[in-house]
Order: sequence, then structure tokens, then C-alpha cells
Amino acid sequence: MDKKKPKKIFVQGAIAPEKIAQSIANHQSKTNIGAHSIFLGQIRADEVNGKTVSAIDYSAYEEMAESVFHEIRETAFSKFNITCAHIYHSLGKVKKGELCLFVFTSSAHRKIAIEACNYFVEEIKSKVPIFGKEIFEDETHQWKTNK
Amino acid sequence: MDKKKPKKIFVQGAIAPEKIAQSIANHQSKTNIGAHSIFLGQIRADEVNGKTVSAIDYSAYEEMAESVFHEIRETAFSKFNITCAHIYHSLGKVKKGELCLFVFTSSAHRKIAIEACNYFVEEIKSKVPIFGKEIFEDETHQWKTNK
Amino acid sequence: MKVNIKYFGMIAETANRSEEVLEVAPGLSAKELKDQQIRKYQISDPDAVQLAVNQNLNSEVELKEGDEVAFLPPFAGG
Amino acid sequence: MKVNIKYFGMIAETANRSEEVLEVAPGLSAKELKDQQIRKYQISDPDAVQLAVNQNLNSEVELKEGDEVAFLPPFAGG
Repeated sequence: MDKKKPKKIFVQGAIAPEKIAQSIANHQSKTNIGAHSIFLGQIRADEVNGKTVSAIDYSAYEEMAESVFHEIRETAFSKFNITCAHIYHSLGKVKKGELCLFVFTSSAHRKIAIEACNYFVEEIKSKVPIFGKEIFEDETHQWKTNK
Repeated sequence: MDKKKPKKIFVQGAIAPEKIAQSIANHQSKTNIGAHSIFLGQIRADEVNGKTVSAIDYSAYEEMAESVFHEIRETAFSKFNITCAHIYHSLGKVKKGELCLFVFTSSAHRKIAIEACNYFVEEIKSKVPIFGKEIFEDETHQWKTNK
Repeated sequence: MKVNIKYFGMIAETANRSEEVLEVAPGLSAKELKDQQIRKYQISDPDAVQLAVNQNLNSEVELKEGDEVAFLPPFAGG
Repeated sequence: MKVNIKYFGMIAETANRSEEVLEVAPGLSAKELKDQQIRKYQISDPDAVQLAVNQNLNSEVELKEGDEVAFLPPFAGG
């Protein structure tokens, strides 16, 4: 079962658009699926006091993150009638315009896929110990905090 | 402006996963974007009275559909602070497991992108004159109705 | 006067045509045209049929020469 | 007794280390360890620092030999 398999959440560096296409294509044999919901986080070139963010360098308390993520996944599968869920988050440097988070949920029906996707995004942002160093173009940095 | 450009919604046949990857990649230069929300509709091999759906053959009142879609788009841009929105729907035959709808919204912040994506999906399902013939494996058919 | 009629999906299938040009009495309402064609082609579930006159969903209007009237079955996009 | 401490993000930067093994008094609480290390490394905004003991967010426990205590700054995933 897709549900039971332990899953790795972290990938080194940015998430490539081709990886997303590949994930989507992998679901074409699952003909009980009627809807996919995808969320992608992209690095913004935010301006802070006249300096512009050029990248975020992500780090994590990896062992805890994997275990918290596993709990989120178990809860999601018990709350929502989804057929599958795939989540990837970057570690290391991700440049502006690149993708750092990929959440992908599928279900027979659209509302379930969409709700489950939102659930994952909110839970990941609030509960998974991931840390982000916003690197400015002048190589100075500040630490990012989720609102 | 992306907003003002008249956009074609219809594509012949299934939507390829590579098209989705290409759309995502096209946004990597837009560094004011922080979040993308994507919805994909996929053809389910539903069973109806012992027969299995093998494809849906989509048709539309195209001129009206394009104009209704344009209104939905205008309303979405006035309601939600999105940077861009791309929507594609199939015409003609789309086989089970293939994609027939691709909605893609982007914003600086996740909640806006997600809400706008949901808005498009619901509006397209309820207001755009698109018709679907569910073709069974034995070549008989029935007409699909959105619930 | 002439009106251009379009049929879609299940209705086109039942009527066995996707378009026709009809000669109708001046002052005919869209609603009356709908009733007339539904009887003529024995279209089932008339309450589920929506009419678009010149691409606007509206059965309450009086038809004019050259109007485009579309008979629309339930939508099924997505 | 020995406890294994891990520092992350902004805290690791301020403390200038990502791990250390500390010899602490038996019966020390996680909360006391947090206060002690925050003073020692002059970590700013202590209210924003969460402690995970053996990967569970909890500052209320009494520490045991070999516990892994992580000092976590605000989360920033996504």
C-alpha cells in the first residue's frame, strides 16, 4: 500500500518541473482517480530594507521532520479519502523562482483532493522542523519565519 | 498584461503532463510568485451497471464557452490578488487515466493562489457549456452530468 | 423571421442534428421555441435543458430575426 | 549525566555550534536546560525557541541520561 510505505520528504536543492510531470504521469494507470490537487512553493525575490532575496538555504532537524511528516501523512489518510499523496521539500540552497515544496494529492473526487492538499500544506508549514536562511544578493542573510 | 490577453481554453485531446511541467517552468522568471496551486481533472474508469468507462468525448458550445470563461477570468482577477492564471480543457476524446482539465493559479501567497484555483474549478464546472459523452468499453455511451 | 438553432450533447443526439435554421412567427419567445422543439424532438427531461440566446442563458426574451438560440444539456466540464 | 544537544538555524548560528554533549545534574528539566543555554549563548527571542526532547516538542519533562534535546527556532518550511 502506498499509504504504508515510509516516504522520504527531502530532496537536495530545487524541485524540477520535470519531476512534477513525472509524478503526474505515474498516476495515469490509477483509473480510480478523478482529481489531483497540487501545491508548489516558489522562492520569492522579496525586498527587505532595500536588499533583495536571491535564494533560501533550507536546513531541517531531519529525523524529527521525517517522523512528524509521517504522522501528518497517517492523519491525512485517516481524515481524507485520498488514493495517494506525495510530498517533497528542498534542503540546501534554492534560488529565487525555483520550487522548494511540492504537495500532490489525488482522489476520486475534487473536493477531497483539494482539502487534503491544503491540509498537508498547512501542517507542513506549522509542524515540520524546517529552517530557512534568506540569502540576499549581497551575501548577507536573515532567518525566515512562517506566518 | 497577462490579465487582458484573450486566452484559448480548449485543447484537442488529453492534456500532457509535459505541458504542465512547461507551464510551471515558464513561471520561474516571475520572482514575485511564492505559491502555485494546480488542479487536474483525470478521466475515471467508472463502472456503471457492469460497464466500464474507457473515455470521455468532450464537446462544447465553443464561442459561448470562451466568452463565459473570459468573464470568469475577469471576475477572478478582480476578486483575488493573483499574478497569473492558466486554464485548459480538453475537447474530443480523452481516455481513462488521461487529463482533461488543467487549472493553474499563482500568487505571492498560498491562500490566494489556492482560493483562486478552487474558484476557477467550481465556476468552470457550473458555468461553462462543455458536454461529455462517457464511452464504455463496449462502445455504448451515456451523457455525463456535473453534480 | 429566421432564427439559428444549435443543439449540443445529448440534445443533438436526440434531435439527430446539431444546427438548423427555423422560420418562426415574430414575437415568439425563447421559452415558446424551447417547448415547441422539445415536443417536436421528444427531448427527455426538459427541465434540465437550458437555452442560451446569443450566448446568454435566458429563456425569458422575445426572439429577433437572426438570433442564435442554443439548446444546452447539463454541463459536464472537468 | 550526559545529554546530547542539537541547535538549528538561527540558534546554531548564534551559539556557533550545531551539536554538543553536556554533563548536567540528574533531575534537570528541559525548561531549566533551555534557560541555561539561552543565557549562556545570549540567544535572542527565547519565547520563539521550542525544545524537542527525543523528537517530541516538550519542555516540561525531566531529562534522562542520553536524551537528545533540540533547540528549534521558528519553522520556515514551504
